[in-house]
Amino acid sequence: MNYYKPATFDEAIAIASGAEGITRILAGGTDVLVQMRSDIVTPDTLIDIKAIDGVKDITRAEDGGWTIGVAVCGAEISEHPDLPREWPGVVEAIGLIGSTQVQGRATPVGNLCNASPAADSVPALVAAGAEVTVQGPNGPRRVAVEDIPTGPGRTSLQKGEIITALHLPPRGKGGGDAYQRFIPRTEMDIAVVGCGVNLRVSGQVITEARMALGAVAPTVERVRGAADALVGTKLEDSALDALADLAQAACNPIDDKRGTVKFRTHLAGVYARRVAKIAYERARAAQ
Amino acid sequence: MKKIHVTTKINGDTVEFLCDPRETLLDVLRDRLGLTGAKEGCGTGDCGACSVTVDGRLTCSCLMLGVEAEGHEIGTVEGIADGEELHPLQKKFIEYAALQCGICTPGILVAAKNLLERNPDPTEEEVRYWLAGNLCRCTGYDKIIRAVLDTAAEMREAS
Amino acid sequence: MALDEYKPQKGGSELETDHQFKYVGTRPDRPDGFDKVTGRARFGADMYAPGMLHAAILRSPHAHARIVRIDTSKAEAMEGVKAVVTRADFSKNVPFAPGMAGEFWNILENVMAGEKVLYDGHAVAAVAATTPLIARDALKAIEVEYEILPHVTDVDEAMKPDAPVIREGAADKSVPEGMHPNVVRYHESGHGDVEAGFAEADLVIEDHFTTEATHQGYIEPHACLATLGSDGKGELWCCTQGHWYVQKVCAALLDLETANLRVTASEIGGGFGGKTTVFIEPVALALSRKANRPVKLVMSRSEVFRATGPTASASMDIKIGMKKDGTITAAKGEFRLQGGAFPGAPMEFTAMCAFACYNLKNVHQVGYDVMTNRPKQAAYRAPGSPMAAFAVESVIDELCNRLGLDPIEVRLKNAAREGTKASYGPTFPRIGLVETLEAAKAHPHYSAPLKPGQGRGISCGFWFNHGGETSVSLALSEDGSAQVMVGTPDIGGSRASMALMAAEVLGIPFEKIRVTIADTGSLGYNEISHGSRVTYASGLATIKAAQDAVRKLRQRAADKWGIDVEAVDWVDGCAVPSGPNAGDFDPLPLAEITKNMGATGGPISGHYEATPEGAGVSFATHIVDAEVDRETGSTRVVRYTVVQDAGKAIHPTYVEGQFQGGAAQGIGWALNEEYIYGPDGRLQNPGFLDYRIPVASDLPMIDTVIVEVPNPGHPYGVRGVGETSICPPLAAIANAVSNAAGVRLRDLPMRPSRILEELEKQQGDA
Amino acid sequence: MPEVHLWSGLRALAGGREVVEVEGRTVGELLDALVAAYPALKEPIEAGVSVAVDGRVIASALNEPVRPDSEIYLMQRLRGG
Repeated sequence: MNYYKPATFDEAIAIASGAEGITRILAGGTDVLVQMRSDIVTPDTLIDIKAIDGVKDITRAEDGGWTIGVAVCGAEISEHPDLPREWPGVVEAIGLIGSTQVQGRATPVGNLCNASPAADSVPALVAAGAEVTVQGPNGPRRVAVEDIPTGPGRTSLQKGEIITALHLPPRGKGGGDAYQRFIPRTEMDIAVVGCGVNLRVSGQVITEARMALGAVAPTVERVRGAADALVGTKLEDSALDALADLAQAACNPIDDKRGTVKFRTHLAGVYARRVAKIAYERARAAQ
Repeated sequence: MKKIHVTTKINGDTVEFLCDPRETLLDVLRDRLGLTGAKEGCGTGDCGACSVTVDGRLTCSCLMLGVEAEGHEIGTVEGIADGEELHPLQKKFIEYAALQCGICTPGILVAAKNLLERNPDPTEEEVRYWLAGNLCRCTGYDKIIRAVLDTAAEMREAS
Repeated sequence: MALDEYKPQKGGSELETDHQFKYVGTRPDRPDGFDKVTGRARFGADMYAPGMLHAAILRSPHAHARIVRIDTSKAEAMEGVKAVVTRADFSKNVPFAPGMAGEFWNILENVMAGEKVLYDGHAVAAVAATTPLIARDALKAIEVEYEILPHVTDVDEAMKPDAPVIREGAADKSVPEGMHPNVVRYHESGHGDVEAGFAEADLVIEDHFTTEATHQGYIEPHACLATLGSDGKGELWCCTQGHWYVQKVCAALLDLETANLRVTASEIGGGFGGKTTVFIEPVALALSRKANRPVKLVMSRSEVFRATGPTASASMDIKIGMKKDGTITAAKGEFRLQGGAFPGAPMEFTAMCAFACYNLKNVHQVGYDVMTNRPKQAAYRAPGSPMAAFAVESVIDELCNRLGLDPIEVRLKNAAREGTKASYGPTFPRIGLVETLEAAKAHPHYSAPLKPGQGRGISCGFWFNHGGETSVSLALSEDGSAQVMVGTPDIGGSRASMALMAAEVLGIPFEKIRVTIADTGSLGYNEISHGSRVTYASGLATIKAAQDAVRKLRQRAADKWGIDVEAVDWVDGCAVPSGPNAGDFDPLPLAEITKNMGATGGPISGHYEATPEGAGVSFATHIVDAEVDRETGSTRVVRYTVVQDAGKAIHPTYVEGQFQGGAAQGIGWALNEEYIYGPDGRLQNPGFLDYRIPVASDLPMIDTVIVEVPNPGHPYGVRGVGETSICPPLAAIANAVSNAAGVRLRDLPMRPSRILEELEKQQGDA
Repeated sequence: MPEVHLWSGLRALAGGREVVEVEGRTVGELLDALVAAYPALKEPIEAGVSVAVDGRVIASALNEPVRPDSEIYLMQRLRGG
């Protein structure tokens, strides 16, 4: 294994473009090192991007949104003075990844690139409408978070491409988001089902809605009908019923050691209701 | 495989070592530097027995490569006591019998100390969630949580 | 209750009935506390030797396969590789025998596969190399050709006629004719006429229960450092519950003279029964002999799960009859346990413990030890008892519910007492079950109101406890301090109890006593730290060794005073004349005698070697409140109280710790822990991520009540405390969850999906 | 003569008897006498038995005394955790 610690993204891209065999980007390393230790993946090329300028920064974007550096760890996001207030669901979701120790290392972009369908931060980021900047030999492009994972452990990133920043849209007035997951214990588990909901309200009426589910399909699943079910409602029981039905219909899970198809599908409905209620209360409070 | 030279600070002392890039910080601490206080319970970040601080932030040393330590400050259980004077947490852990076999104790002490530095007055729930990544199989956590809460109270009184 | 109510039992040790304890029962800091909070305590993997090699083991990816060919030549040719071993490098003189009689052969077969691999993770070869990374790379260069065989991992499936046979001829003579060859041992016991008893009952409940295999989950993986020469002499450092046992087994498996292998027990990072046998130690020794270098071998966590000794899993049928007044008229149980690909599942203890809490006229229990393609089970805290309690106490709870009876009153009504003929045969001496039930009934927890969605469960539990071969030496220093050498590794603070008992006898402060865990070259044989025997047996031996030293101290005083030794008493650390007739001498403190001991007859030590046989059985009653989320099936234990008879708590804080630890492990077993095998027979969750032991945020504080009904077989009344604490939790939690959910949970773990399924069934029925 | 109670699994090896009378003043003598009377018991006894004498479980000490009126039960040898 060759270890590189480039000073710029251009340098990192050049190394990744020219590398043979398996290449991994090292930021928090909480997935890469586990895979190495368990003999699942031993990269031929490991590119540590933490020496690149700006990767540890959280900055307010011109549009009022946020740009989060790719080496910013979960704990740094949770401790930020403004971000948790504006995007509580996203920050909670990131904060649920692993233990306190893992929070000191793990990054949301790493969580995204690991491409686990159960990644905690991803449903919340998808619901929030987050994007990433992907930079490669052909220059940078902005990509919606939901378009990065293509299957368990697989992403749409091409050879030589690296994610260089994570972008959250401006929160704006009347917006609220939430994320919850189901796990058997209270901590340290992989989500059996995760659910992120992001709403905007005007008065009591929902005007915008996005929902995404984790661990119910090969990739985190954006439930596109959520807006139809919720916009124009005051989150009455009928709206919650419709949302829960949509969530369950969106499920295409597998039976595995962490949960059965039936159990995951059932939970998707339960969590759609629970999380939507929290997001709704937050949105109403944010007017 | 060519080894890489790394300079870092451990418990306040500058340390240099050579390591294979595949070696974790835990491997380096234990096998190259003789700091065996951090334990490997799982190697996958699930048990917390290898907990250290990196620039003051709590981390599993099994989830970090040795080469990543370059230029950073590492804190281990060996650096918790002040010379011959035990840290209040260490004293309380003995007093409360907050350990039985003691294998998880170094990691839990590093984690608990880091908590109290950030939050001198944690609730029981905050302590339990902060330490959720530190598995203990012997105690059922009861005496550990009590020891941490009582240390916090005592340190608040003292300051 | 005062100690003097209890008279010595026939043939037992005498209780020191008029003893006013000065040190025993206090809570000093443990002697090894400083080492353990500073990181300087040395555990299994913390030892290094000059010229040391690192080893790694190649393991089978198949559940059951014939080894057609192993080619190690490519690995041997790699730079840095110094030795490769396979089964050919171990003894050919360990005989096979059916049942438990072939235990050494079974261990050898488990340590390194012979003709077949018998489970996912079974060792097939091992490498020693100059670095851990080279050793791991070398494993990938070993070629093994397997002929895959059909496998079975479920206990009930393994008993079916068409189940694949794990090993022909493994059954001993206890097994009735016509059973599948995978049934290797059989147990049957009981008394009375159960069918007549059932006929007398107002309500009979018969039900089926299962528990999955769990792992002890000690945080320290097995680790050792071995040095062995072709001269047959060796040194071994390892984390173990019993280093004399390791010495004996390794010597047999490698054709060594036992005394030529010195074994030192490291500090041990948890065992709970899982470190009562050997897995990697003979492999490291074989590699060391071949490479002629010290070899360090440390298991990874996934190796610990795949290839050490989890518990047996169980399939159980229970039938109990009860009268309207709560009297149990008859009880019957059938217990089928799989313990992996070897005989040894503790089904006889499951059977014997099942109904041990109750005074039954009619009782019958049957056990089957069944082999499957899983790792060889090892002891786990009261092996066999927790699953029995789960099944039996669930049925009793259901009987109480349906008859509208209070669960503690029913248990009190039927409780075993002194003079009860135990369900497993003999008559109970003085026991403390009733006292734990009374204390539970009186505890505020039992009468505290429950919130909506919560349920309360109670359960009793029983374990035998054990004595075993024990040697202790105690040496006095010139300054009046004392060293105690015991041979039972300190897993949970036992040095503190030993020092307290020695202090009590010698009459010197706790701080003047240093307790060392002696290596096999420094002390006589000691059985493993198991069976909750350490505070009982090593404690008894420590007391006796200290008394031996005191006798010698009294002799020196007698010599000095020119009187008979019988006229010298030992009071509060001083020799004193036993009465006015003995003479008028000032008390002679211990340190005054030891100061000149070299000139008054030589060094003063005390010794004791014996197999103390007075271990007292113990009982516990647990109270649990649990809360169930009916939408998700998620359970939370919200309140927990342990009441247990300790006999006598030497260091009460560590007794509480044993109670709490057993309860916490029981919570894991009941709710989330399980071995999950896929259809391919491979273990799917060999890590702490998916083998879910309780984390700090999962648990409430765990209240403890120490009941003290002294054991007449120990001078201070000690019963073992380590194991009984895991017997009631499975049932107590299952009862709490069942009462909260309104459905009976019969299968462990009670994972959320399972609870949800039961709730759905209930809704379907309604 | 002391009466020795066998667990049911052993009875087939002792001619179907549940209780066997054998001569012996210690646990060891009893076990020897049992094997002499019923050679099929040799294997399970060697594999490890405990002997409950008047309610006390004797795991291994063959020199434990036994009285003619003692209550004797054979039990499988204890293995703890």
